[in-house]
Amino acid sequence: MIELDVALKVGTFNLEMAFRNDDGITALFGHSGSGKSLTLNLIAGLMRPDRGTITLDGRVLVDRARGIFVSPPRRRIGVVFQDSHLFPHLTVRQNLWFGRWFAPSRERAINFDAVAETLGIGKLLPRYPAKLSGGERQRVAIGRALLCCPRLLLFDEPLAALDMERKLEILPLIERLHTEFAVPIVYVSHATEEVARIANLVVVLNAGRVKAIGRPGEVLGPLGGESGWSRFDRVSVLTTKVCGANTAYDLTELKHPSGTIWLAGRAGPPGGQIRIIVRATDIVLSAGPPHDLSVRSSLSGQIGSIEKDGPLAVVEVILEGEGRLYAITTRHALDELGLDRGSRVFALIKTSALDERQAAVTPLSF
Amino acid sequence: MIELDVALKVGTFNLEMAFRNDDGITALFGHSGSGKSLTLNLIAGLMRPDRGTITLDGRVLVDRARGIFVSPPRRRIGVVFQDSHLFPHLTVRQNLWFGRWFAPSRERAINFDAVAETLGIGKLLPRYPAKLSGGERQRVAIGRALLCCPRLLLFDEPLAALDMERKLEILPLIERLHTEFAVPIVYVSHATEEVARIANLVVVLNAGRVKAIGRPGEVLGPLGGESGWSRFDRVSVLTTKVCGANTAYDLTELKHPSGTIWLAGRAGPPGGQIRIIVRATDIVLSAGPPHDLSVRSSLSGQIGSIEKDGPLAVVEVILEGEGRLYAITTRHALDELGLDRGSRVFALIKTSALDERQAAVTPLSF
Amino acid sequence: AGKAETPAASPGTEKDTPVIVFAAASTKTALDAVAAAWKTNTGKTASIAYASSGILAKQIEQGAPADIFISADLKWMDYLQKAKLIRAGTRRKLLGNKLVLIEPGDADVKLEITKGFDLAGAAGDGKIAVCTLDSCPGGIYAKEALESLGVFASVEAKLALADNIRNALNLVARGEAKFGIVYATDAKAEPKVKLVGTFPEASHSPIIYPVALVEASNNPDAPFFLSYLKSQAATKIFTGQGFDILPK
Amino acid sequence: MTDLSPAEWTAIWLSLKIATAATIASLPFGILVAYALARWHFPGKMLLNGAVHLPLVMPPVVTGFILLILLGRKGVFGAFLASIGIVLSFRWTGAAVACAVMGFPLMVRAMRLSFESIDRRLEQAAGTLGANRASTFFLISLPLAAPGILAGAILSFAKALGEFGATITFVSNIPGETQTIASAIYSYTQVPGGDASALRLTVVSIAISLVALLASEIVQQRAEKRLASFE
Amino acid sequence: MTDLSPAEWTAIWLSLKIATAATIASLPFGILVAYALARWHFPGKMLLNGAVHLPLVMPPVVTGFILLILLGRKGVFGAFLASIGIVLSFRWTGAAVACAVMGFPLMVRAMRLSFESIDRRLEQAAGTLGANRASTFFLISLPLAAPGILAGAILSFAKALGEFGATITFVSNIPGETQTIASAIYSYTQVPGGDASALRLTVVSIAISLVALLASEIVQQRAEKRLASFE
Ligand SMILES: Nc1ncnc2c1ncn2[C@@H]1O[C@H](COP(=O)(O)OP(=O)(O)OP(=O)(O)O)[C@@H](O)[C@H]1O
Ligand SMILES: Nc1ncnc2c1ncn2[C@@H]1O[C@H](COP(=O)(O)OP(=O)(O)OP(=O)(O)O)[C@@H](O)[C@H]1O
Ligand SMILES: [Mg+2]
Ligand SMILES: [Mg+2]
Repeated sequence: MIELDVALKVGTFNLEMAFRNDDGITALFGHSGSGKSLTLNLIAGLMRPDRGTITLDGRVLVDRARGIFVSPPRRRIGVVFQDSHLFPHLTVRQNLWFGRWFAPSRERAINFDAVAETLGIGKLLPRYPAKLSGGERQRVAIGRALLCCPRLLLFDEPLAALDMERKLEILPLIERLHTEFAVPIVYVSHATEEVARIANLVVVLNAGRVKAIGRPGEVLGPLGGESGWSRFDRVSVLTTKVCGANTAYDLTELKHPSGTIWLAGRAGPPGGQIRIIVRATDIVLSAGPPHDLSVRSSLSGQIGSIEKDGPLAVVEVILEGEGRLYAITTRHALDELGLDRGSRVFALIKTSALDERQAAVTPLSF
Repeated sequence: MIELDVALKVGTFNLEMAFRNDDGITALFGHSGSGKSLTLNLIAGLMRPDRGTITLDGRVLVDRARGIFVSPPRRRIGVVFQDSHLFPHLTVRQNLWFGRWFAPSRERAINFDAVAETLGIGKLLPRYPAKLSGGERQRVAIGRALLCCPRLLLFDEPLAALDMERKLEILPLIERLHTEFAVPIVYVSHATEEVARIANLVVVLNAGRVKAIGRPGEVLGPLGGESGWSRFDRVSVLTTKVCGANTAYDLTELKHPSGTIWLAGRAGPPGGQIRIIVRATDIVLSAGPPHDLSVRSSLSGQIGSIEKDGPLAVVEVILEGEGRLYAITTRHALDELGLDRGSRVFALIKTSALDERQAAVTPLSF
Repeated sequence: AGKAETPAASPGTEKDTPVIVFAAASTKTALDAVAAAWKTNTGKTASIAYASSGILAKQIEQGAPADIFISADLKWMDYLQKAKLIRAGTRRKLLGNKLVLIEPGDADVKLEITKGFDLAGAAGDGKIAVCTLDSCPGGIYAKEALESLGVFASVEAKLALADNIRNALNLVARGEAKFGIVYATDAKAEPKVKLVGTFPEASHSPIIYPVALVEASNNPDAPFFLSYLKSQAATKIFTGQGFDILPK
Repeated sequence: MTDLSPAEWTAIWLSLKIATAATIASLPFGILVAYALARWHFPGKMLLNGAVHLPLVMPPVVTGFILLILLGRKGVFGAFLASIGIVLSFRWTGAAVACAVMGFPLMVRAMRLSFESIDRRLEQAAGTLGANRASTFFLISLPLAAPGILAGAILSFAKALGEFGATITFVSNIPGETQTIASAIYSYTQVPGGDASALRLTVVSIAISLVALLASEIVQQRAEKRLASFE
Repeated sequence: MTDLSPAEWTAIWLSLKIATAATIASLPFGILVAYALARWHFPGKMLLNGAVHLPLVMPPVVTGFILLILLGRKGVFGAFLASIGIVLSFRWTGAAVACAVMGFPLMVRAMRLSFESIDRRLEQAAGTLGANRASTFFLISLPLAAPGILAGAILSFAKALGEFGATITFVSNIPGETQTIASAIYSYTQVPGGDASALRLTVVSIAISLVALLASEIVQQRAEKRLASFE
């Protein structure tokens, strides 16, 4: 459980932040210069808020009114900084071991080799940070934060310098931290997909203020209309149940009250819940059930609202049963298909456009 | 014109690079640790190759055999480093002016205010770098490199710490540098879409070797099969002609011999060439012409090759007339639709999935 | 290695505890030779610490483990005697010296040192090197001499003050200064200077190096070394260096 | 402090003049040598490094004596300097030279440390922006080494205030010309009862150096604030 | 060099012992004070800073004299120290104290510069990884300040080799006990004809310091290679 409500003024910049997440991963999302890193600094104890409180798992870390301020080492909060901040005089191995050394031995739950393996830094262990590439440094920094087995993890754009492939390998590791060891996480990112995949709370910052807060599906879908966000940032989050598989074609069948979604590969045992992220620009709307198409998955629903945006329109599809999807199409298509508020539609979703590795097996409170 | 053919050994890492680009933007693409930054260091003159030559616009910068090595300041090559390397004792304004001061005044073609405006750093001018956010620092670094009006620009993942929206604002600026001032550019990135948008030559690095080289369409489409690349990295590049517009719906009609593509907004005058980037996962295949769908654009062609990859398959569509598209679907869909090599298919492309800002008005040799 | 650990300050009851002599730096050449002779004669060691008389006196005041003090002037001996830090009974004049005017070896100025002699004129725009006028003994004697000869006012502006006689000598030897006023012993030892003349003994208070046993000394060899300083051998060494041996 | 004699005031004034001149005059050499030691590789680098440290290792008297031999009126270089009108011996300029030499190792070490701690990549970045070696040095390296340059200057200045061994040996002790506070203090310590006067002058020279120190700390703290991301 | 007298060998050996002891003994204090000045804010910081610089500003004789008064057998602290068995005056240990004091400002300045140039964010990162202040200091700050600590130690060592003003005043110039190379050289320079011997000893002390310098440069270059991204 992390809860904070703080205010800070640096230079001419005013930060006012408040959120509370009882369990899970909080995503801090916002433009460059919106105050994300400052927020992490406050949580880590590297800066003192001008007023306010920060509480972690019931322990008050900061309370300006009561004059409480727990020092960083006693907070045991692991941080992956925006620039890696590796210790230049220590080898990669020593950097990784640095935090571990100070962790009480019964809390050293995370396996060194497993982390080194996943991050692909096994070969770098005897090297010094100055001789690493940018992405290698960042991976070592992630490893260092993980291995100190912290009570809370702060990630400041840890994956920015990494290719998609690496990202998709590292994200599950970060998530496992949460699911296996119940380590809460605050994660800063610019990439909506990254955020939607792992977070159970999204806090959108704008110029130092909380602009939106809620579950990924609630916050990231309606996001696009605001100035400064691209339509490619809009995603919907759907919670589905594994109900079967097509072994011949290696597909998993996910059930949603409004239809079926096919996911590539095998994703968890039947009955398990799976959370799926669908980009608004990936959805094709159809007035009737699809045929002759390579699209395998379709969900039926009713158009809720239509929000026009130049040549395009954001269509909210209220799915049968529960949940909603946001789809973006041209206004032209809407008119041609005669779609309007209240119309029945099918939302077609390409299996290949769904990243099965981004589909989280979710024990979360969705 | 940039041409290089060099070899370098640092530690246990061997780099062997050779490419030549007569005109335009070269994208260096590769995993973390593949040698991209080292290559830029060689071009900038910050490292000396063990052997080989580097030539820029006919001027030999390095020739180990002949003992030629032009020092960095005499190369006039602007670099945006992976970490920003701003001068901490200078204000943002002074940092920006630093390079400009040394540029011969008749070469000071790039406008200060325009750059500051586009990069959104106008307000930061009197500040010192230590007091900037990560993304702000990176934008200042980009500005600094641009404003020194170099003869060649090297970008090492300049947009990694920026949100998509900012990226899409900065990319055109980078491109304008090339088109307006004929500054060649070498651009390092992890993001295929970024690369495909601006480059006319893509060099894919793997463990210090050139693994693929060619135009974006040729290189990035076939990429997915290789280990380590995600299917989301696959894109196709299509060259089309503006042939009309639908003013009522604010759409541009792009003609390709195999069909019509609708792009959101207005993109250049009729007759102009437009380059379009289509992600392989964004294409829906249809056995017949589409109907009842929100998809407005369809291109017809014949299936060239099918490359199976687990539950999915990469389908090469040889378009009527010229060009090819890569589409990814499930094997299941292919079998159900009875699609095989030689089958006629329609490739459906959602207008909203095409980023009109990534569509380059291209005077390039495509 | 162990030698350096010798407990010089511990009670000097053991036979081979060296006698510690605190001596004015200008006596080094002569005293080193005397100590060496004593060692050959008796097999005993005299350990001699050279520094300026003032520093040595203050160190004795602070409990330095010295057995014998040889001062370059009477003042510092008086200072210690007043503080009852030396055995007054053992005090005596050890050596005498003369004050001389010198010039660089390649110069050839003839001057007779008499009342009102034209030292200033002879110096021209050159300097006259002397020891610091009110702190260094040599300087004090020089000032007295120049004053009693009535030329001090005319040469004061031309004086270059060194922190010790040796430095003044150096300035002349290197040709930096046109003249120098130093002890006869120094002039004799430095081949690169030439004697111009000796100051009349009456022109300054007598130059005397007094010696005494330090009150706190309990080294049984100390009195022997003190008396050895008067021995024939020692006298020969001292006179060889140009010192005067003073009666009592 | 009002009971300082005119001669003492002269010594104080002279000390200030000499210390300031010594510091300012040795600054460019100190910076050059420090930078060379920090960044360049050249044959004889160790020798230069050793030579710079000499005045620290040798007793001041020896240093003064060597200066006398080299720069004295009849010295190897001194004769040449005299022929072009530069006379150092028995002049305050000579005292400044002695102080500069004695302070040089301290100055160079501090500056060198600062040059060494500069991130080379910043200098490289300046190079790619078109700054040649000289410009990079003056616009990037020098300002970034400011803490060390300031520290070096202060050390040299303080040393100059306290120096008398080499000075008195080289240029002697001429009131009004080369008699500094330090040599005046030394003289006082050599006469019985001179302690009080010595103490008085010592306090004066401490006060001067404290003022210099304070000024340098303020300058430095201001520069630091800019470079700090938060305090 | 084979014609050095046994007394001179003793002086050399003693100088080495004293310089080494002075450097090693002052190291922890130097590090502590340097770190405090570089990183902490506390009342009296300027005073401490001034006090550290005193031995530089005051003529060595005065420093030595103050030491004599404070730490001498009859001195304020000296009497106390003597009562617990620590006698400094006129012992080699006292000479080491004098050298340590004289080298202290140089040592502290160099170290302070290095501590100041450490990126604070690295210390903060160590904090977030669970290292408390002490661990952060020993594992991060201290190793990163190594260049300055080395430079400080070398300066102190070199100074100790050359120091005689304070030493001779505090512990006198007793052969075999407190006569170092520097004070032996001083003795030789006080009499005509001593130049050759003085020169010989000067060469010895220069040689010693060059060896120390060389060693320190090698150590430093090795450390630097690790930290450099490319040479
Ligand atoms: N020490 C400081 N003094 C003054 N302003 C500061 C300071 N540190 C940060 N700022 C400003 O506060 C704002 C928020 O900074 P912060 O680093 O939190 O941004 P961010 O959201 O992390 O951005 P980015 O994505 O670019 O890293 C920025 O506009 C920045 O310029
Ligand atoms: N100075 C060096 N000594 C030894 N190895 C080095 C050195 N610099 C880089 N390397 C290694 O060379 C390889 C290529 O480095 P480079 O910085 O070019 O990678 P990159 O392609 O830019 O990767 P990234 O995307 O992570 O920045 C890496 O494996 C790195 O560890
Ligand atoms: Mg940030
Ligand atoms: Mg790189």
